[in-house]
Amino acid sequence: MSELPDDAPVVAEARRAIEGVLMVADEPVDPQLLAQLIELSVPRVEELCAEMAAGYEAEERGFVLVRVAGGYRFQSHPEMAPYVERFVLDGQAARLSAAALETLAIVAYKQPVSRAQIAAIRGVSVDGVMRTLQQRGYIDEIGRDPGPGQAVLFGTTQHFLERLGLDSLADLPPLGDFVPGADVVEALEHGLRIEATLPDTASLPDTAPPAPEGPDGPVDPEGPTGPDT
Amino acid sequence: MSELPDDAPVVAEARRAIEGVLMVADEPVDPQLLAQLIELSVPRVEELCAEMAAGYEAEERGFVLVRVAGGYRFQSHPEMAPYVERFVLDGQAARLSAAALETLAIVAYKQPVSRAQIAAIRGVSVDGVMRTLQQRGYIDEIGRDPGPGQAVLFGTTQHFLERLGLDSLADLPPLGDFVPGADVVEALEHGLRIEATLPDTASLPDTAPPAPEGPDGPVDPEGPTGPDT
Amino acid sequence: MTVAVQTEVFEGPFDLLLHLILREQVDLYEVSLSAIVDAYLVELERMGDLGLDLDMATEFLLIAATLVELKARRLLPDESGIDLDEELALWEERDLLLSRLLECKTFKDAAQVLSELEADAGRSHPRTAGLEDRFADLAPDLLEGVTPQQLRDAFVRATAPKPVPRVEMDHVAPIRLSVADAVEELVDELPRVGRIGFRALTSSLVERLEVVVRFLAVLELFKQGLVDLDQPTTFGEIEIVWLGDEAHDHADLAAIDVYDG
Repeated sequence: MSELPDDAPVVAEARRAIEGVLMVADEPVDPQLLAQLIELSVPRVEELCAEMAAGYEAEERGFVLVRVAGGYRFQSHPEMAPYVERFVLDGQAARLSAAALETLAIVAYKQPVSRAQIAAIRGVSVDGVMRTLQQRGYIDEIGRDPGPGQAVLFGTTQHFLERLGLDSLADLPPLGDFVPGADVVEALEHGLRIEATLPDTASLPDTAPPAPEGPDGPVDPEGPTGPDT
Repeated sequence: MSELPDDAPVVAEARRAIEGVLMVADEPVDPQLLAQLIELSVPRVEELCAEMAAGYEAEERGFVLVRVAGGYRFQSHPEMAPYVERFVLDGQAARLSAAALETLAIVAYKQPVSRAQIAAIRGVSVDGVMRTLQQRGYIDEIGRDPGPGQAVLFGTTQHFLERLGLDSLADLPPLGDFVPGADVVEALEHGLRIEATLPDTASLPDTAPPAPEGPDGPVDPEGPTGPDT
Repeated sequence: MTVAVQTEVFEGPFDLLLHLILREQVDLYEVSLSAIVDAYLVELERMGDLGLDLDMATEFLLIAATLVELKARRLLPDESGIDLDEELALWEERDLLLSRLLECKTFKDAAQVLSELEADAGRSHPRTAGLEDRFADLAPDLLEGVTPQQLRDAFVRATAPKPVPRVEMDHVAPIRLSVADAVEELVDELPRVGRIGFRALTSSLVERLEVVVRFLAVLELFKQGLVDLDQPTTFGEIEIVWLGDEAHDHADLAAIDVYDG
């Protein structure tokens, strides 16, 4: 630890105070608030918390101090899951279905996003899944599209960050990581190949839109080529 | 510590497990239960807990491990009370959560009512919320169900009335028109489906009255996404 | 919840198509149409077992229809008969399908990672014990600013019926045609003709949706054993053969109502 000797008592007291406060908190505590309570700067508080977290880990405690959803909180150590799970059994929320997860991924990366936009990407109606996600607190309405129709726009919640153990949305792995590689694109293109039947095949490359836009490309403005087309 | 060297890994694991479990427990944990979870004898568990408590004290942690109400739990160190008090006064959002307010409302309008009845209405366990409300003096036990099980029945307190500026329960705003129809109540109580009875489902999104009409559920201000996309 | 119709493998039509192309390495032009239709039928059947979601079923069929269309063009290289605009439209359709498949794959992979994050985070449980009793009196009054009216509203909210899971069909609503109707038409028509090609059966239909509904109706009859489907030559026309007797009892078709929201 880097404190000057003079600093030591202050730091020791600050650590204790953080431990004491986090023990009675029932949601992640903003470092700003901690800083205010113990009268240290926010960066200092963050530094202390990081040191404390590392300390608990080194001491092989059964709990961890994590930064999640913008604040700090105590949690059981993941390795203690077998014991803790037997204990908190009823508190366990059911896992999300694959459909719900994919919808959640779209909301997470495209927020704010409307139901219709999500349905266009998923290719199926998402009303039911969206309701499930909202009921379980993963997503919420965060506004309305200023355009005509004023579609409700959805985004992820604080609870979403907590459930995924993320400090902020910036911690989501970049979507670019998931864009299919050239091999996949090629395989798909091959699978959907159209053999030109026009007399002048040379003109085709111009008229056919170039490579697919990829996942960030324009969403089909007409919505899903669904029953309503 | 008195363990034989051979015993050490078991003990270390047991400590971690106790720390993990106590960290997530909302209530004091019975040593019997701990003993069961970590597969050690109760006296051994009590010995370990005592050692751990002494250890935290020696390390000048901001929390303590105490034995109260027949079980063990972590709480903030008494010397950290000034910080915790500040945290409570400045930091904690000084309002009831939506879940707590709904639970309180159910107690107010349905008293005397048991925890199980409230949980059935809310669709989730309400133990934690009920404890908060009771702790705050807004509700209290007012009797026992004469039926089998003798469930504790809850009602609101004088303090609750004072805080809301009411003379008596009779002054609670009448539920009036907002009482769900008999069919809805019955469906809820029996967990049955409510079938849409409106003749023209196509026009539902526009004409459906706000809340609890159809099986579509009340919350869809946008109306179904679909034909209009 | 119907949308949670999750087959273990496929979450929707894009999924199946992705699977067919990527995992099975299928070249849609080298595999017989029947193989693809079979795959879709199997999926539909599985969905049926779990409570059919018309939405998804329709989408499956739409994609199938698009594929059939793509294939049909390929298989009928009658240059004189193909108009330039149609050809270009086909390309556009293909590229749209392609980009949607890519997008679908992207979010599928992203979802996988989110799921892993959640599973990891789920092994750690937060402390939620909250305030100790000794601090209870200290906290500001939690009812500060709460009006009796708000309390009543909270009660109404709490006792409002929770949404009941069910098949969402309203958005398919503006359809003038239902699968049940189409089935009825077919049951009326097929015994008279005995055997007919799908193309002939749908030649009078203008809208794609009508064709899809017709197709769905044919599949329903197939499922009920009232028709046999045959594709005499690879890539050929689908032939529908009536198996039922002349005056089929319509009551037996009650089951189709499932489709009909």
